[in-house]
Amino acid sequence: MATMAGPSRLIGAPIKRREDPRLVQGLSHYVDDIKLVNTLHCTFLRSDYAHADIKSIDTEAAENLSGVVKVITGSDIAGKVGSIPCAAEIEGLKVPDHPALAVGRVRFVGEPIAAVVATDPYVARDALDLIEVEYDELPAVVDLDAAIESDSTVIYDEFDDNIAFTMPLDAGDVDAAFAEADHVVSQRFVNQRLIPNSIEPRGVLAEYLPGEGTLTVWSSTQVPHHLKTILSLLLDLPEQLVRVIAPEVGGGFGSKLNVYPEEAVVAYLATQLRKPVKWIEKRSEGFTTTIHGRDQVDYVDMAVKNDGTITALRAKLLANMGAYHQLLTPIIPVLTYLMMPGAYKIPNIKLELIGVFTNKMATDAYRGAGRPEATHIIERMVDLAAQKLGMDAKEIRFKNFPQPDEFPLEMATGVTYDSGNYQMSFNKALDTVDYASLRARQAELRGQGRYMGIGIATYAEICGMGPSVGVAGGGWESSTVRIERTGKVTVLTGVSPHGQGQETSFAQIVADEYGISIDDIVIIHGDTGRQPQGIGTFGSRATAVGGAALIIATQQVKEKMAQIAAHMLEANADDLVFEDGNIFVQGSPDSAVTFADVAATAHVAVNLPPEVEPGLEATHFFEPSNFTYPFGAHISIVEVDPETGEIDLQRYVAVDDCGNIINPLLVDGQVHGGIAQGLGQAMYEGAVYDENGQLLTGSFMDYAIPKATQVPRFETEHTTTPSPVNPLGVKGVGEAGTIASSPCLVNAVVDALSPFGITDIDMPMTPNRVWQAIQDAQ
Amino acid sequence: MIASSFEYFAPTSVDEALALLSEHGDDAKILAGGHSLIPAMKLRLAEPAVLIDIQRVEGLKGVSESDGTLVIGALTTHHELESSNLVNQKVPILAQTAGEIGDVQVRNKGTIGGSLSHADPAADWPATILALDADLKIVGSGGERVIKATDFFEELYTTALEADEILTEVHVAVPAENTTGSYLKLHQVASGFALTGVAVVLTKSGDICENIAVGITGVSDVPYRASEVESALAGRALTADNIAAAAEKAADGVDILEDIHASEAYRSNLAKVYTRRAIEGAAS
Amino acid sequence: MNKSRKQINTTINGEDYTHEVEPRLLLVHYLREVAGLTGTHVGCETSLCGACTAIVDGQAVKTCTMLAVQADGAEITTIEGLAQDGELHPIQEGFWERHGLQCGFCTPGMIVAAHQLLERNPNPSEDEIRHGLEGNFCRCTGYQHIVDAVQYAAEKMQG
Amino acid sequence: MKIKADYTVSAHREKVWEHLTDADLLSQSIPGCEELKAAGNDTYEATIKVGVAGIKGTYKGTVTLENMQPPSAYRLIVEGKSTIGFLKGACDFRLEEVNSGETKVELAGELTVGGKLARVGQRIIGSAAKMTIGQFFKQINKLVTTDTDS
Repeated sequence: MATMAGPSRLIGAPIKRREDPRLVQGLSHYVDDIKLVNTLHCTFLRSDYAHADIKSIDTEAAENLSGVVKVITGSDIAGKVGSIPCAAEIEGLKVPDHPALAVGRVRFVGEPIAAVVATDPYVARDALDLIEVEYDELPAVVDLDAAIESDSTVIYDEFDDNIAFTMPLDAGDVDAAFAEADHVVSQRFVNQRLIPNSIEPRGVLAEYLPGEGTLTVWSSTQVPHHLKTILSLLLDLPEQLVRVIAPEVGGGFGSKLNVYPEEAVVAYLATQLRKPVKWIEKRSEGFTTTIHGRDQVDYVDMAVKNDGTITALRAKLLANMGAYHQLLTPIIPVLTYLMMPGAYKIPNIKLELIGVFTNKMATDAYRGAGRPEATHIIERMVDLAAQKLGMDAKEIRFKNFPQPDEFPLEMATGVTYDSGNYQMSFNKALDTVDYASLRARQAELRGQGRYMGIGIATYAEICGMGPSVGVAGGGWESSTVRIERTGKVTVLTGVSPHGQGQETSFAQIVADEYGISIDDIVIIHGDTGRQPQGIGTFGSRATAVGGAALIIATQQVKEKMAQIAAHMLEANADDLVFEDGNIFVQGSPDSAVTFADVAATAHVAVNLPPEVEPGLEATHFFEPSNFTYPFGAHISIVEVDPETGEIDLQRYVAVDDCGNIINPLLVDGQVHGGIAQGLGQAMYEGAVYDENGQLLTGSFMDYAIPKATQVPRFETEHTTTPSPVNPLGVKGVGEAGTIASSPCLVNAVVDALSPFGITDIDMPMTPNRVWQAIQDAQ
Repeated sequence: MIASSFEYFAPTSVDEALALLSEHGDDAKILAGGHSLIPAMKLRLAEPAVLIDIQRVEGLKGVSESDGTLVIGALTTHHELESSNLVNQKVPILAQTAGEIGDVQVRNKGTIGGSLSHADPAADWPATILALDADLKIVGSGGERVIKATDFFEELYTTALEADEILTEVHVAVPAENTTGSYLKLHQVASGFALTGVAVVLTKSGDICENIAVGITGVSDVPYRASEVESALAGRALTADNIAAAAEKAADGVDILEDIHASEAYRSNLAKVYTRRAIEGAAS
Repeated sequence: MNKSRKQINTTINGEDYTHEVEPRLLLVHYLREVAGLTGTHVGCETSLCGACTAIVDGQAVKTCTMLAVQADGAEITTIEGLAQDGELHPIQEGFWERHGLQCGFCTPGMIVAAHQLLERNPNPSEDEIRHGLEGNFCRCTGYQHIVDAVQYAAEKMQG
Repeated sequence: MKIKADYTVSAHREKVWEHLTDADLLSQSIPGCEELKAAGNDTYEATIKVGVAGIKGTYKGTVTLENMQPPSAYRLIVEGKSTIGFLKGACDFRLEEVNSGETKVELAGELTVGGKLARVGQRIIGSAAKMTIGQFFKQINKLVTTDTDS
């Protein structure tokens, strides 16, 4: 870089969010807050059956209801709205046709069958009750183990079985390692199905202007650019005439990293009816038909030596796809597969990953997406091994960590960890809780018949989703920096934040680079009409990939500005400093040009250096060389009431290393929220289907997401090990808390109950389940 | 999220409300705080053709004391009971119970009369109302009657209220000086309803349990008085052993609920443990 | 259907509103669709999430569990009514200062519930704050910064 | 969901059998039964308002009697659907004369529910079913004894 940045004032500072004033006043616009004149309201009739043939659909009474404009079914749109796509490319992957509205057969409870459009949402709702559907029920495939048995009902006539794909791995010499092991520990884990439940439900508003041929779709999505491309393909419209806007988006956690039938149907209806059409998801629909997360059954063996060295890992991973593939469904368990070794050097690994179709809602990316499952497996197995060896849970971890100088470190699963110092973060966590005295306290309490447990999870995860070779649909990110004539800076980014705060952190990056006030910068995102290219926000990638694209574009424009400023100052561009809104030769701040003057000069274009074009704008597509691998150590302390199974979570300490930190306030917020969601999985949440594929946890009455009283105060600390794979040295932190916290809490509860001989417990660790485990052990 | 259509009436007197109720019979539902009924209507689990909103009916709100009895209007909200000085002084278990219901917004709007009339098997009020041996004043087209709480809860979501009757008041005798109470509950973590809720009202004479009433909710289809517990402890010393032995009978002879949140065995265990702890709490 | 429509009069954030509504119209839909105040959100169908919280006659209520006709004659304050003369209310300021929000969808309801909490208990403990906000779900923050935000506001409001 | 229960009806077995298998008498006994009309082969088309308190749904469907072994056993199959979901039940009835003039009816079967009813009502479905069956036998008992008295 030719030019020098001024002193860094903002990167690393806890700048409060620029998004917040509009949000705290209720002045922002989520999809349902956007009101277009003459909007029609769409609602969906959904299957009550998990698996059934549709014999008939009678929509006549609904069509005759006053206020109803249109009722459509699957056969009405066959050939007009394409199949909902899956972006995964896995050898041998079975990809069933996924019509936006079911045709002939339904395969999960909640699958859309018909859409009603009315002038009023209340009328649209009334019309649903007037549609008569006759079904022939088929046996439902609900259990993961049973689904792959030869006597199982097969969900797709065109396939031989319910196996969507298998992916084997055999690295090193696993058989020899097991033969030579001093101990083998084995365990079956159920990583239960979760329901994301962003507090803003999904929603779509679509408007088609027939004269111009333009379709504008407002959707509560994490991936507006993908949605734009896919909608143009599904509806056979020119991509240039489709614009997708993700307005204010009220949380996603992966669930809005998708393209859903409702988006396609609503957009289609807008093109046909030539009026704006809106659909806002009801929470009950969100429970059944927004993607679910996790849902694996894992059979795992680990070979260990007497000194605690882990020599091999062997596992069969059954991953529930649900009934159809959504955008990334089969990819998610692949992340489990890749991250099986966690934070440990394990040379010999043999895996068999099996994706399985069942008559349930599709799984897909939910915060952590595949890594919580991997971390759960490895962190539980390590504790089981320690228990078997009579070794402290701390010692076995240190024994198997790679050394800091071994990075970049190629793992047996084929991934290369970018950088790490696992000892540093773990030591910091141990010091924070004063581990030795905790163990002493535990012994003392056990003497009094009290059951305190200490849970540890040290983790390494994979994020910063890129490079493109590893991310379906592309792993790059794009950013445009434009300096307006007045010297104000417009940033257009392809990432699509929905709570992460990039309007602030990205402005910090630019403000520091240009030495200008953060107030002079506007970050624009979530609009394919304004930022033509992008990938989106998921997999803790926004800053690691999108931020990297931004800093490079920022610097490209800065170089041009420096040339113009040098021309104005009759100086050498290499000697210039950007500081406090001025540009000057280092050491001569008194003879400066202002940032705004240089911007004006660039646009007036009468005093430009030779060969320099007018304007100040650059776009950069950043393609990372590798994923990033954040890591850390979480420790929790619980006490279990053995009479009732209630868990008292007394303390939670998280030490995370996400590389360099742009804004510590935002990082803490991400960590807190992540831990709460992992805690939700560990203690409260779980989708329960009955044996017929009916979802029994279909509302917040039965599906518990953590409330304010159900989470403790979290203590967060950090270590900093920059990533070498992007210019900011950042790794990503959106999912770390979720990835580490559920095994951390299960380890704590199992540790508390170890005097009963309990070695494992399934999640969620409800009071009933904990109590039952104690009963069974006695 | 969107209820079926209905006719709406907002009477201002009990007589007017009763006349509407007689006129519309089974098609009508009474709307009090609405926090049981409106959620059911939004899901279209309930589709009454007529809604009679009694919020504007005079004289059904508030708490007063008369002749050693607290008179609680049916429209008194949970929050009013939780925060009332009179209630906290005279019958603190009522305030304690109110504070365990739902959340702040629900307590601001939900009413004791609405909750009792709805008779959810896991609602909080029934346990405490049973343990306090309250009287319930009911008016109907046939006039007025008072029945015991123990006669009020008949079956799942079913009370002694006839179709043309309204619960108007809850009468709770202010307990003697040496009487204490305790309501202890394990929340179903999602809904906040009781997996088990135990209300104990205990009169002591020295260390002896002179009299005890135990009301239990969440455990069975119908909230109940744990009479086996009561008779095992009445007249005995309040020792840890005696309390524990009595509490073991908390689910005796009861048909126990089972759902995805709690098995029959677990609920039975909870009934016993929470009963023991509630008695200990009241006795201490 | 018209015969059963009811006229209702309300005062929302100090302004008078008169409309004829279907009895089944929920108060939250009245606020959002009829009065045009979209700061009050809908997050669930079961009266649990609290995104729709507004203050009706001094009480924080879930406006998804109230019919608009029940609010006839009521004085209502929504999130849009808290800031005065362009100045954020101390609770709004607290949420900003302490990073008490991420996606912001639960925030209006959360702030309104906090408003009720501080009105009743100007100096709440952390435990009391958590209990006071039990009826409001947040999926982003883990609640800790929300607690901090309310504590900030409590201190500021007490001067 | 499993259903297992027994009820004692104060009448001879033949009489109870008659009440349990006659369309007219059934329609008087099934709680909330609004219509029950024969559709041949021991199958009836039914409209039944089922539920508890205010939470009621009107179900349309069929009631079928199978494996008739008068007067001791049969199988009852119920299928119904409403706007809030569907329910299906198959239940074996066994009638046994106990004491003199009393009949014990044993029920063993399965009830499945689907749709919104399953999603939001799981907490109470078992209890509601039990209560409904209880009300049915209460009514049978009443009809049987009234019949006997007359």
